[in-house]
Amino acid sequence: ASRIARAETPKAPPGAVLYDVPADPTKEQGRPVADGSYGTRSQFETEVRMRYPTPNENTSWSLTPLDKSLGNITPSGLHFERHHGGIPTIDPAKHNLLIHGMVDQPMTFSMADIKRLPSVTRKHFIECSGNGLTEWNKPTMKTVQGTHGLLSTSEWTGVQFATFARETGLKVDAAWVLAEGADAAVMTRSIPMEKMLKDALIVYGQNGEALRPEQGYPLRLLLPGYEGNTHIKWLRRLQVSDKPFMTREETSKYTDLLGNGKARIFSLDMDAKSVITFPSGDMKLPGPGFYDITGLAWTGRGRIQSVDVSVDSGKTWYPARLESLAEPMCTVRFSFPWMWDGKTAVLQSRCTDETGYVQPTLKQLIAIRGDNGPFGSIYHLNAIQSWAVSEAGDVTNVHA
Amino acid sequence: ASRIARAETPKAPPGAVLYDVPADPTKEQGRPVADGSYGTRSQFETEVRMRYPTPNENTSWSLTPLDKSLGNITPSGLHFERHHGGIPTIDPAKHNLLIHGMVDQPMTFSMADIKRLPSVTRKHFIECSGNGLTEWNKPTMKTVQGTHGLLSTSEWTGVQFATFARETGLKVDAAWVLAEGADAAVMTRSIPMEKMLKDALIVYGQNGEALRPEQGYPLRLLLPGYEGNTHIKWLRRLQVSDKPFMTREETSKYTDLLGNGKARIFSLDMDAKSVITFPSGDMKLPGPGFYDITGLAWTGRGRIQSVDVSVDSGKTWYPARLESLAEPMCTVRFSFPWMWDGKTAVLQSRCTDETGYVQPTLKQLIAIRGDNGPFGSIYHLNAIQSWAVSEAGDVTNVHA
Amino acid sequence: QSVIDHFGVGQAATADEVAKYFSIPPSGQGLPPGSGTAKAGAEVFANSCAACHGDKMQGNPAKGIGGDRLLGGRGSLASKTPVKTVESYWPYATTLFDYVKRAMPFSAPGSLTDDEVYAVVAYILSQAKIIKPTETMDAKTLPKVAMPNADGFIPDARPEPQLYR
Amino acid sequence: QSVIDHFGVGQAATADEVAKYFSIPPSGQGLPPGSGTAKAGAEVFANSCAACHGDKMQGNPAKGIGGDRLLGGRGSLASKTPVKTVESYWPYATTLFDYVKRAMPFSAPGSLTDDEVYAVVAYILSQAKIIKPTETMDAKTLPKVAMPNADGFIPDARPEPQLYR
Ligand code: HEC
Ligand code: HEC
Ligand SMILES: [Ca+2]
Ligand SMILES: [Ca+2]
Ligand SMILES: [Ca+2]
Ligand SMILES: [Ca+2]
Ligand SMILES: [Ca+2]
Ligand SMILES: [Ca+2]
Ligand SMILES: [Co+2]
Ligand SMILES: [Co+2]
Repeated sequence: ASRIARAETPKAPPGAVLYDVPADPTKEQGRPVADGSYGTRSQFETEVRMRYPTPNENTSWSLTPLDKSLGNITPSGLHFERHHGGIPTIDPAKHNLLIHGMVDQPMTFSMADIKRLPSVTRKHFIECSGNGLTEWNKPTMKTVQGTHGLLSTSEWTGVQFATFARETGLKVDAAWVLAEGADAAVMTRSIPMEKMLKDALIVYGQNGEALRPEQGYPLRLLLPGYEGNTHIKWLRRLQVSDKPFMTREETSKYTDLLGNGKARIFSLDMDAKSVITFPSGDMKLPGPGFYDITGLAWTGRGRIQSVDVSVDSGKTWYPARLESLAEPMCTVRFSFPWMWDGKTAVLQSRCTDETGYVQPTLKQLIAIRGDNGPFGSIYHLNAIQSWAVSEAGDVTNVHA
Repeated sequence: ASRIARAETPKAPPGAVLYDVPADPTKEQGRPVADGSYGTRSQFETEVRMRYPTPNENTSWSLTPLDKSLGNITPSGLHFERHHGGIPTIDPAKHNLLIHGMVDQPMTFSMADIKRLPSVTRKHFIECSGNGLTEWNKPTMKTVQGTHGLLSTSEWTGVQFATFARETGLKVDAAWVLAEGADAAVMTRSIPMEKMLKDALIVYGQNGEALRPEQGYPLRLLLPGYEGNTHIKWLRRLQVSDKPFMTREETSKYTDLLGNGKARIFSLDMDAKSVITFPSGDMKLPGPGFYDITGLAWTGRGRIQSVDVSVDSGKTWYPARLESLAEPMCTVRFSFPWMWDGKTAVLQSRCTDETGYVQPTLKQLIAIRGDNGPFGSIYHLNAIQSWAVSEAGDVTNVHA
Repeated sequence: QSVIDHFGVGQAATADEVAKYFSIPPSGQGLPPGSGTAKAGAEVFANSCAACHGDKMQGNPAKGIGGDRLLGGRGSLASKTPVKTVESYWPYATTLFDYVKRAMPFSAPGSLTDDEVYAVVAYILSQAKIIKPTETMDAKTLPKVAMPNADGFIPDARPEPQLYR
Repeated sequence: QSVIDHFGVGQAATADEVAKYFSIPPSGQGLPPGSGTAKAGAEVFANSCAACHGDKMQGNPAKGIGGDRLLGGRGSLASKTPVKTVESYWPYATTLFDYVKRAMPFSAPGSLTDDEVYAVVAYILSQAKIIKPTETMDAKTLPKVAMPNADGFIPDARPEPQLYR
């Protein structure tokens, strides 16, 4: 066998294609315009989703690289994932949505049928209610991707549930809707009818094109502001009922066991939360000087009203700038101009939503829910995040 | 040589990866969650950019598949392209922005420098002023991708030019800025200082991640509402001046030769325009019944105020629904519920922007600019588009 | 039916179509015919479940497996390290039937017969000392099983009033 | 300089750095030293341009080429089929120098010496009968060349008042 050493072939990062880099790009022609193309990102961009090392890769999650995030929308290729039975490959020509139970007329809708109905497009975040579950006891993950990466924002396109409800009719006692996915977990969650009629969407579009396979292609439920697990992916069935079904995911999982041994059930809304994405854990500031602190704020209960930033571990707070008009159940980017003097600092952000709810400290959360996280209280950790900056400029995840 | 016939290996569409399709995805595990991934679109989604068949592929353009567009944002992989010297591959670590000319202090900014400055994120369309140039004389392209596909919308992130101007200072006579790209065309355009200080952005982000190579990676100029050619890609230099430079692109090209032999120069703003994307050319309606007519409206002069739809070739107009709050210099999706009776119809949309400007008919445009398109009047065709529907449901591009 | 047919898309679903699906609420509505006992369930469990959940249902955190622990944990819920299992935490036995039938065995979901599901459910509940080893589980008996933590769930008290400005 | 250093990022650019770049306005400011004549330019054109623009500058629409026509079209601008070329349409000769120096030859942009650019510009202008075959083009003479369509451009009259509601 040949023993000749071979130079390692350079590999393009995921989502990129490798091209030669000319010494002077003004002195030679670039790549031609291709016919029939779907573009890729630059070979110099490397951020990727990070899988949380659960034992089983088919029931696992991956986190969005929020440290590299720009603006508000998450690139579809970097949207966080949580699957309980892997990502199914579904032919949309064979996929239907069945609506039955307490309706006047049970009906089946093909994807073509669904696309003929009036659609709406809305920008919403989805956050897994387990986002940050590693952080109850002590700072655990190094980066904001690890601590907050189960959060992504997209422009979603689809049909309001109310439109379907008008087509099928609803019996007077209809109070809950079970949504079921077509994956190996045949995922099911019960959703209050009030929510379904208020703003639930049956979506087939994400950021201007079809849903990505990891987000439920060809169809998913979108429940603005509800915990991610309820946004049933690969949606195939809606069963209208008078009572919830008490599925495994809404009893064994996604309930919040308090210190007193009782567990909150149907804790569906995601509370107001914010996090500084720059500077954040594992970064290094090159030296004293100006830094534009920036991050994201969001709430499941409406619009973000305001965000404050502290650089002294919460002793003093100053208002941050909001980058855009806050949209309902959507992230908004904030920023705060900071002239770093080179001394140690602790950076924090704290948001208030339009209901007047203020993002709590971890201490406040534990005082209410008990000290049993992450064994009892796993979900809904929306506490203020602290990043310590050392004199050397190293940024680390701390509880402060 | 072997003559055994081999089944053709199925190929994934661009941007997708091929996976086996299980008979029943609920009966077997899907794909595992990968570590280090950047997702791809579904293998069942096939829309791509279409290159316009210019003789030279390095100075050419490709069009966005608007017929398949959902919502407002264009997926980055489907953003239209117009290159005059191909797509250069640029290492951001070696890329700088030089600002000089009539400034107090000429300065160079590395990409790292630029990313330290306060950034803003705004959603804007970019439209090539040649969008629709084939349509002056007779309906030419079959689809809305062909007639209107030099239009895309993204969330852009970057630094306001005003921020740089504060860093370098501006001489009192500074009135124009030349922007130069680092591609083989070393593309240059002169931009009025008024525009630069009002809302020009030096952007490095697109839809939540780095600019795509085809959109100017690592840096481009973004001039909300200005014709696409001015949004210099691969931006490397800004030269402040008291007068415009009269570059080839702003004299030989991108001027509007009127019927009288005089040409409008620095015709920079894109006028209000709208188009129905569904139903649109080359589609077939399966039969009489309900159709949700939908399309996009945009204006370079502020916000879209309203959109009207006609199904009888402009004899009667009814207001369309606007899908979202119209943002400045941004597309907005509109829709109109239509119960097709199965007879021939001509579908049109017409928008009005907040300045009171009403999208004209082609006749109105020709009455003003002359009958020399596309040889003289090439650019800025913002006329009302007509789609004829036959009794068989076939939709075609017509002048009506 | 002008309301239903307003947009004129979609098809009326037949009873046969609807019958292909299931989701079992605490009332047991929709539980299929059939039955099973812990004895039969022990065999199902050994063949189809033990590899991932452990022969004593103690769970298996091995790489590539990651099957949950199913037994134990009673009395631990108010502690700092609560152990949440079918035995200690699950409020309804119907959920166990529904979940095993839809999603287990993880490697071949939906492959068990209804009798096998009834049986393995009976086996788990009997090992958990929630039912007697001799009880038969079927559409009538399963909804009546009293789970230890049936009263352990309370409505969501959020947004917590303390956290308003 | 507290304004400039407010954010403290970016470096002062040196004159050398700035000198690497050019863009030539109608005033001719920034035109480099050097010169050229149509005679020398004829050779440059034959060697570096004719393949794409045609030996008579008539253009070459062939696949893979697509070089523009550079000559002719005078008097056509007010017709229904105007022909826009350097000769008939371009308002400034400085633009020709700037563009050829930055972007031509298309296959090797920026590869000509300044003398060669002056020369080929002189050749094109002389073939277009805009300058005499004997004239030398340099930083002084080029900005003075009177282009036939110099007065052909008018400010943008949009938004056209007729089009308001
Ligand atoms: C190949 C591995 C594997 C096999 C075989 C398997 N399981 Fe599981 N089981 C899992 C995994 C992994 C999970 C967690 C799934 C998730 O994350 O959603 C699970 C979850 C469960 C749960 C839910 C536990 C909880 O507390 O929420 C029950 C109950 C269960 N399995 C029962 C069974 C039964 C009964 C069988 C056999 C009929 C079986 N399993 C076979 C791997 C397996
Ligand atoms: C390999 C082909 C090729 C060669 C060689 C070439 N050109 Fe070109 N030329 C082109 C193409 C293609 C364009 C259009 C570029 C665009 O679309 O931006 C062009 C455009 C031009 C234009 C602008 C025409 C207009 O009306 O806007 C001029 C002037 C020009 N070339 C001059 C030259 C000269 C002088 C040379 C030689 C020194 C040269 N070209 C060599 C292909 C070529
Ligand atoms: Ca990046
Ligand atoms: Ca704890
Ligand atoms: Ca598609
Ligand atoms: Ca004409
Ligand atoms: Ca019908
Ligand atoms: Ca400095
Ligand atoms: Co919850
Ligand atoms: Co123009």
